[in-house]
Amino acid sequence: MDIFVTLIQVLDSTIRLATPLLLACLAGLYSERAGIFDIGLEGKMLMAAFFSAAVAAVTGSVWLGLLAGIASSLVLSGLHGLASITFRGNQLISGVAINFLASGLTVLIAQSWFKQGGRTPSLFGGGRFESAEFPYAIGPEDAELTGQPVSELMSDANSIHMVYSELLSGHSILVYVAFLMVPLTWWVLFRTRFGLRLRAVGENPAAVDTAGVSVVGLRFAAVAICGVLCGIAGAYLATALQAGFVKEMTAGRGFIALAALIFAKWRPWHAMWACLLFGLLQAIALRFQNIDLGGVVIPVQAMDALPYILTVVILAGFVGKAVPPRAGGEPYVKER
Amino acid sequence: MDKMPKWADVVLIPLISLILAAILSALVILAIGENPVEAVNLMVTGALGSTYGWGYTLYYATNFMFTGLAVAVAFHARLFNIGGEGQAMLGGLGVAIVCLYIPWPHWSIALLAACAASMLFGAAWAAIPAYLQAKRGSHIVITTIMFNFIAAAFLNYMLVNVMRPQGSQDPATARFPEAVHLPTFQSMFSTAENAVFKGAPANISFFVAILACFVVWALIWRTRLGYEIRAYGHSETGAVYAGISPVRITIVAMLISGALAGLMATNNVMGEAERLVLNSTEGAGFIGIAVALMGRSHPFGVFVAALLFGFLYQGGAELALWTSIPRELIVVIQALVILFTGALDNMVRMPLEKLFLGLRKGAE
Amino acid sequence: MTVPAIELKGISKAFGPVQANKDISISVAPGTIHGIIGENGAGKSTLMSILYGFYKADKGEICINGTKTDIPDSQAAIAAGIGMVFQHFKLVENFTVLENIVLGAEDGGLLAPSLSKARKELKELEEEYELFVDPDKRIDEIGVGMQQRVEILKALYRQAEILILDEPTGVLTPAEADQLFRILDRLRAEGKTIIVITHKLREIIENTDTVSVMRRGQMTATVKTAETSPEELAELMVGRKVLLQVDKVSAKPGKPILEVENLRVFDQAGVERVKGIDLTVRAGEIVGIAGVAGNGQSELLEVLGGMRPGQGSIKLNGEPLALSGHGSDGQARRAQHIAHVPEDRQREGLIMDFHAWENVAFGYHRDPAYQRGLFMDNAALRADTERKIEKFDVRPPNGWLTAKSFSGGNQQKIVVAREIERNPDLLLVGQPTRGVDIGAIEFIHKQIVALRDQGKAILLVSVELEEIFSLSDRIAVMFDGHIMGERLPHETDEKELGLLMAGVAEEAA
Amino acid sequence: DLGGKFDKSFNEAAHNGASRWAEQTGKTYREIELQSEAQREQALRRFAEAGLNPIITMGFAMADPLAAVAGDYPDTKFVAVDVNWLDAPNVRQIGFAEHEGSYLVGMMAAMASKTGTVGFIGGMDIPLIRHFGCGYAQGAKAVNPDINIVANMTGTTPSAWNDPVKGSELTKAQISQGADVIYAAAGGTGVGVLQTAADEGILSIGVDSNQNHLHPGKVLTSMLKRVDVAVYDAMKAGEDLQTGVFAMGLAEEGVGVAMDEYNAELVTEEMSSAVADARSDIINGNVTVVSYYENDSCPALQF
Ligand SMILES: Nc1ncnc2c1ncn2[C@@H]1O[C@H](COP(=O)(O)OP(=O)(O)OP(=O)(O)O)[C@@H](O)[C@H]1O
Ligand SMILES: Nc1ncnc2c1ncn2[C@@H]1O[C@H](COP(=O)(O)OP(=O)(O)OP(=O)(O)O)[C@@H](O)[C@H]1O
Ligand SMILES: [Mg+2]
Ligand SMILES: [Mg+2]
Repeated sequence: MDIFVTLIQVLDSTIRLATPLLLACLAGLYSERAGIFDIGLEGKMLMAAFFSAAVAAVTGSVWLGLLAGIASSLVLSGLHGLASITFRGNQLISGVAINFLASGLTVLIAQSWFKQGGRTPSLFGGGRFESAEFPYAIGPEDAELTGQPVSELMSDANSIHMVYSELLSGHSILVYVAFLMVPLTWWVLFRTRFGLRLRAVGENPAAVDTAGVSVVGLRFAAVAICGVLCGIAGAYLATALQAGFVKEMTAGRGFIALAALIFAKWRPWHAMWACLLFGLLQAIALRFQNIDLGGVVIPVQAMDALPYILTVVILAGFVGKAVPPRAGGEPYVKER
Repeated sequence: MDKMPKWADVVLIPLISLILAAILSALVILAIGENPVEAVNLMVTGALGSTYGWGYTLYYATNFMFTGLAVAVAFHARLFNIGGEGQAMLGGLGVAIVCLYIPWPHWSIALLAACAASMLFGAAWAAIPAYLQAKRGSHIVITTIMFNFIAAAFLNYMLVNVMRPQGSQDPATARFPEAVHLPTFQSMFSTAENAVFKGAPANISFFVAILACFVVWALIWRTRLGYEIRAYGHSETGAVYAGISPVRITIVAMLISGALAGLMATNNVMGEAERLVLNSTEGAGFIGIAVALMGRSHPFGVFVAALLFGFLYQGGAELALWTSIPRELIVVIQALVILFTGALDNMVRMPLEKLFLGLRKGAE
Repeated sequence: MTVPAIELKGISKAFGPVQANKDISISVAPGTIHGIIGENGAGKSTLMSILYGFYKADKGEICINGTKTDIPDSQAAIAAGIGMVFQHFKLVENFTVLENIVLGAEDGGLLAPSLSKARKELKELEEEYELFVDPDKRIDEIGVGMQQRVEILKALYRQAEILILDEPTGVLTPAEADQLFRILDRLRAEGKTIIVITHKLREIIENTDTVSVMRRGQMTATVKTAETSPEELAELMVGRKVLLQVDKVSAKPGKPILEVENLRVFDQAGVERVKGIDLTVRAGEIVGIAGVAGNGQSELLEVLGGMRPGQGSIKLNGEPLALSGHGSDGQARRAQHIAHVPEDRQREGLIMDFHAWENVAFGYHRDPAYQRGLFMDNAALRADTERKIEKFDVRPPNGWLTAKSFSGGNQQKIVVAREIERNPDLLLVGQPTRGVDIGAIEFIHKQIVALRDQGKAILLVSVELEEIFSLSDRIAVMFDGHIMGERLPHETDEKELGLLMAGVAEEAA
Repeated sequence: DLGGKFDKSFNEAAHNGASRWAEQTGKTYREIELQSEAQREQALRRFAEAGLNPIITMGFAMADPLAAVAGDYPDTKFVAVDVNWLDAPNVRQIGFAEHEGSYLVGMMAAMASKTGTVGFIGGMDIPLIRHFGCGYAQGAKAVNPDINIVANMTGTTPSAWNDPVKGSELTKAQISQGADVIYAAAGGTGVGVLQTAADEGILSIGVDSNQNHLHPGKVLTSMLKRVDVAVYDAMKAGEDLQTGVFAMGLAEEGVGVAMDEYNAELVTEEMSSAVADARSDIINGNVTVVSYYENDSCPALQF
């Protein structure tokens, strides 16, 4: 039972950790399926995290915050599009630049607005995404009533109820959005005209062009979607998981998402599993530091590196070669 | 027949792009309520106005040259080595081991040994991703990212649990013995009457970096190996036709790349800190990506780009010293420079090309 | 007279400094097949791409059925009833045939209905024109011939009244080519207007009503096909007399150079491509391997050239060659005096972004002659390049151009020069003249024959029966990984070979 | 230190001390946030050459550069906070006895805990932080010998100081392991810890500065490290401050526990009295808190 409880809790934190990865990963998926590589996910998330928190702090409305976050991330997407689609620049450079830009601007603006050293004021009440408690799920209010901490109530509850309350219920709405995005993305990509064209433009833009469809239009659309999803990811970090923005709070998650994307070979469902895997590995590493294996204490650093080591092992062992969309990273140039 | 003269492509375009970046930066500075002219003035005098400033500018530039070259070499084989950071960390470990545990009679020999060790460690750290890419097709971008994290954890372990001197609270190795301290520019160029580069960390490894630039240039454009690396980078099928082994090139290119990244340690660890501290690389590995991309993967381009970033770093430090401008401003300026010179260069090129074509048409 | 279906007036187009089209005007009558010929880089593809809205013209106007129409993009072209089959197909490799056909012509936001509708109409089109393809196969699973059908179907699916084909037969077997032209005939009969770009005069003479000749970006002549001759066209095109037949003395085969025994080749997927063949090539003879593309010829060449492993035994001058592992790569082969003109010059034979002079060393870059101490002797290389460019009359004669800025013909000349000049014991040649203009074809053929006359062994793989006939001293036909039979050129004819290529066994033939 | 000026704890405390001095005296001071190892020495030299005096440095990482620089500027006074092992005549070295302060909050944690499990969350895994954790553990054990202490480090890269998300997850993990009081010594990451603790309805303990006000009624207390005082004093003394090694322990009011209106109703009578007793015991040596530094290991906690 106790192990079961632990398991549930680890899975629960897996979901929380996986959500920002998943959103960013799907964002990258749209962009790269359309042939625009994007290592600027990190920067977009960070920018969105800041603006969502900032606006939420000022207006006290998390929804306005979310919008602001999405908008700010869209601006960066537009920049990326301008550089890599309109001016056929190098997509990697543009991505790198966007990451720098975000990590600099966020703190700079935060400093001149809030004077709290690149931090927004802590959010409270309507400024944050409350966790959505399902009916009959054990949540804080039960804790209020019984006066026991949630954790105790949990361990008393029966397993089904626990899974329901701990795993399914009690996450921010954005978590559910993120996981709903997976089937939605799959459907859009493989069941709609837009999806067909999107995939085509990532494989062979000339084919799309000669079929009488605008390559530029499609790619900008894809980049825009990428912006929106990164925006949600950032807002989730700052206004749902946390109550405010702290500089560099994305802490490399954009790159992990990128890894997950390649890991998943640019496929929606696989992307979800990849992100859950990364989340799980991190959750485990966080949960079990310096394990004692019969006298031999595994140093905390080893546990800290574990997710990354396992990633490499799994990648080498099971995933094998990942072939990106053929036209990926290449600007579409007709005339030289 | 080109669309415009070469000088326009290599000089004019970057110049205009830089000016655009500068203008935007100025606007940003204005926006946060500071005076751009003063700021720029402060940066320029601080970074280039004195031998002291140069001492720091060149010190940073040295780091970026090594990591930039590392990324560039990999790029020629169409490999994206994001792992410069981790490889440089390991290089640092190599240097520390060599310098701490072997009594060296003279710095010159120590430097040679340190170079060897840092290259060895850096290359070793690049070897696994390289092998996995070549044999298992595991995407080098993921593996190198992961290896950065692993390197950080490993170094932390070494410093906190193994190499830290008893009683010191600072997770760093002991100072290296006098004998292995590298000559700084100060000691090299100062004369009795006037001391130059006073206190600046720029040191002899700057020349190692210059040397590395030449070696890489020769390697890539003058040797068989370089020819094969470039050929493979342009077309794998072509390489197979010509009997160039993709596996071999992938691994060799990454080893060279890792070795170059590792070499950085001779500058920041052996030359400056004279001990190994946590996070000694400070993101130079990532700056290296920008430097290589901006330098178009050409050693000379890398050299120039590295100087530019060195200038931004030192100029930024001066700003932080004498004004209340947050240090992040520099990051923003870097971003703008990368953006305009690297990604938006066509925005400048396209109109210029039209212009030059027009001129030529006129001439005919 | 009727209004022309297509009328181009004063079309000009420059790619940067390159003037691809200079003030070109033609008009094509409805319900006719119009041929366009011209050297590589003459501007044919460009002109047609402009008509299809792929490129924008700098000057000039386009009239369709007498009404001035401006065509800024392919969408407009499609709307104006124009369809085009590009020289390099514009298909999405990992999409199915159906998806490729539907792409851009879907109706409604959802795919399912469009696909089922397309599937139905495709059936009808297939019936009507005998253009059979499996709609559910992926493009990279079907041969080039099929891919071309898909391109044509794409155009027809969009109700094209005007059909442009850029070098359609370059990749087809004679049988496929004939069938293509039968289809074109039927289309013409229905009143559709067709423009065909080709390098093959025979096709022009046999199939077109009128023909235009392009040279250096200009339209040098437009004539009624009935009133002209291959020789005249060739002259108009190249600007000098060209011999359409290679004249060569009969071969004097010497000792066997290459002996292949029971060679088997498996591809990455583990599918057996070459199923145990025996073959001998003697000094001083050209052995031509005929066959429909994809019957194992390519794999045969690639094994011999060290590009992929195989099983069995191969002897060169009696010495066995390694077929896998160490000593079986391209470098080893070159060391053993085997030279190789690969089938795909752009993906294999050349590094498109290298300068011509760098490409001249490609594969031989480890040759001591190109080394000075540690380094490559680029000066020597460039000198060498000058010579080859001069001797093989590569145009433009500038070693500093990148390979991709030469036309296919000239790209091919660079490859052939590099390989033949090694003066190898055995020369492997794959599709030496695909997409190359007759001027260049003539030249390249001469070089190959010359090498033979020096007593070297040559193995030629080509899908062009004409080429096989005019070069080979002995012809082997491959089908499904087997050699169906060997023939001497003067003892056989296209019909018999055609049967063998179709897999009909000797007895039956 | 590299942590940044407003980490809501360590460096911010120094900043507050400085600004307090500036306000009271109307004099001005210069400050720099370092962004690079190489700048440590650079900043010292530049300020020294600019004639600033005294020059105050924050964090153990400044020790090494100081050792190199101080000698070159004999008539400049330096202050090194968190450093006590240099022998430089013109350096005032201030070592805080964080373990003593941590000991006290450890006691409070143990007393406040209903579940008999308390947590510790450190930032980057470095000795200093283990030093904190060690004192904390001893305090907790002192109150309840068989108390269960969950200790975690956020990470091994500098981002461990700025990863509130990880902080939250660690907090949740510790809560699920039963912890109902958690002590965060993790810079910016701590913000996440305190936040989540508040959200999950358990108690947290702040560090360095008084962080009680961040979540009134949810933060049990804060382990005060009076960096602000140290800085303030140093600045007040100005040119003529005494150099040498100074230990800022409980006795010197250098460390302590924060009691204010925000945590008033959380702190029971016996807590405050117990803390008071322990405090005096430590000061007059009846109780000694083992420092992690003594032999890089902790009697009460396994890292
Ligand atoms: N996309 C392009 N960008 C730049 N230059 C081009 C482009 N396409 C063609 N050119 C130039 O325009 C000229 C005409 O090219 P085009 O493809 O029309 O020749 P072509 O007649 O089709 O040759 P081929 O018979 O080999 O197909 C070439 O010399 C080439 O240098
Ligand atoms: N994007 C491009 N940039 C520059 N030149 C080009 C481009 N596309 C085509 N060309 C040039 O146009 C000319 C003809 O182009 P095309 O694609 O028809 O090649 P080709 O000569 O027909 O060779 P092949 O028949 O093997 O394709 C060649 O010189 C080719 O290099
Ligand atoms: Mg063409
Ligand atoms: Mg052609």
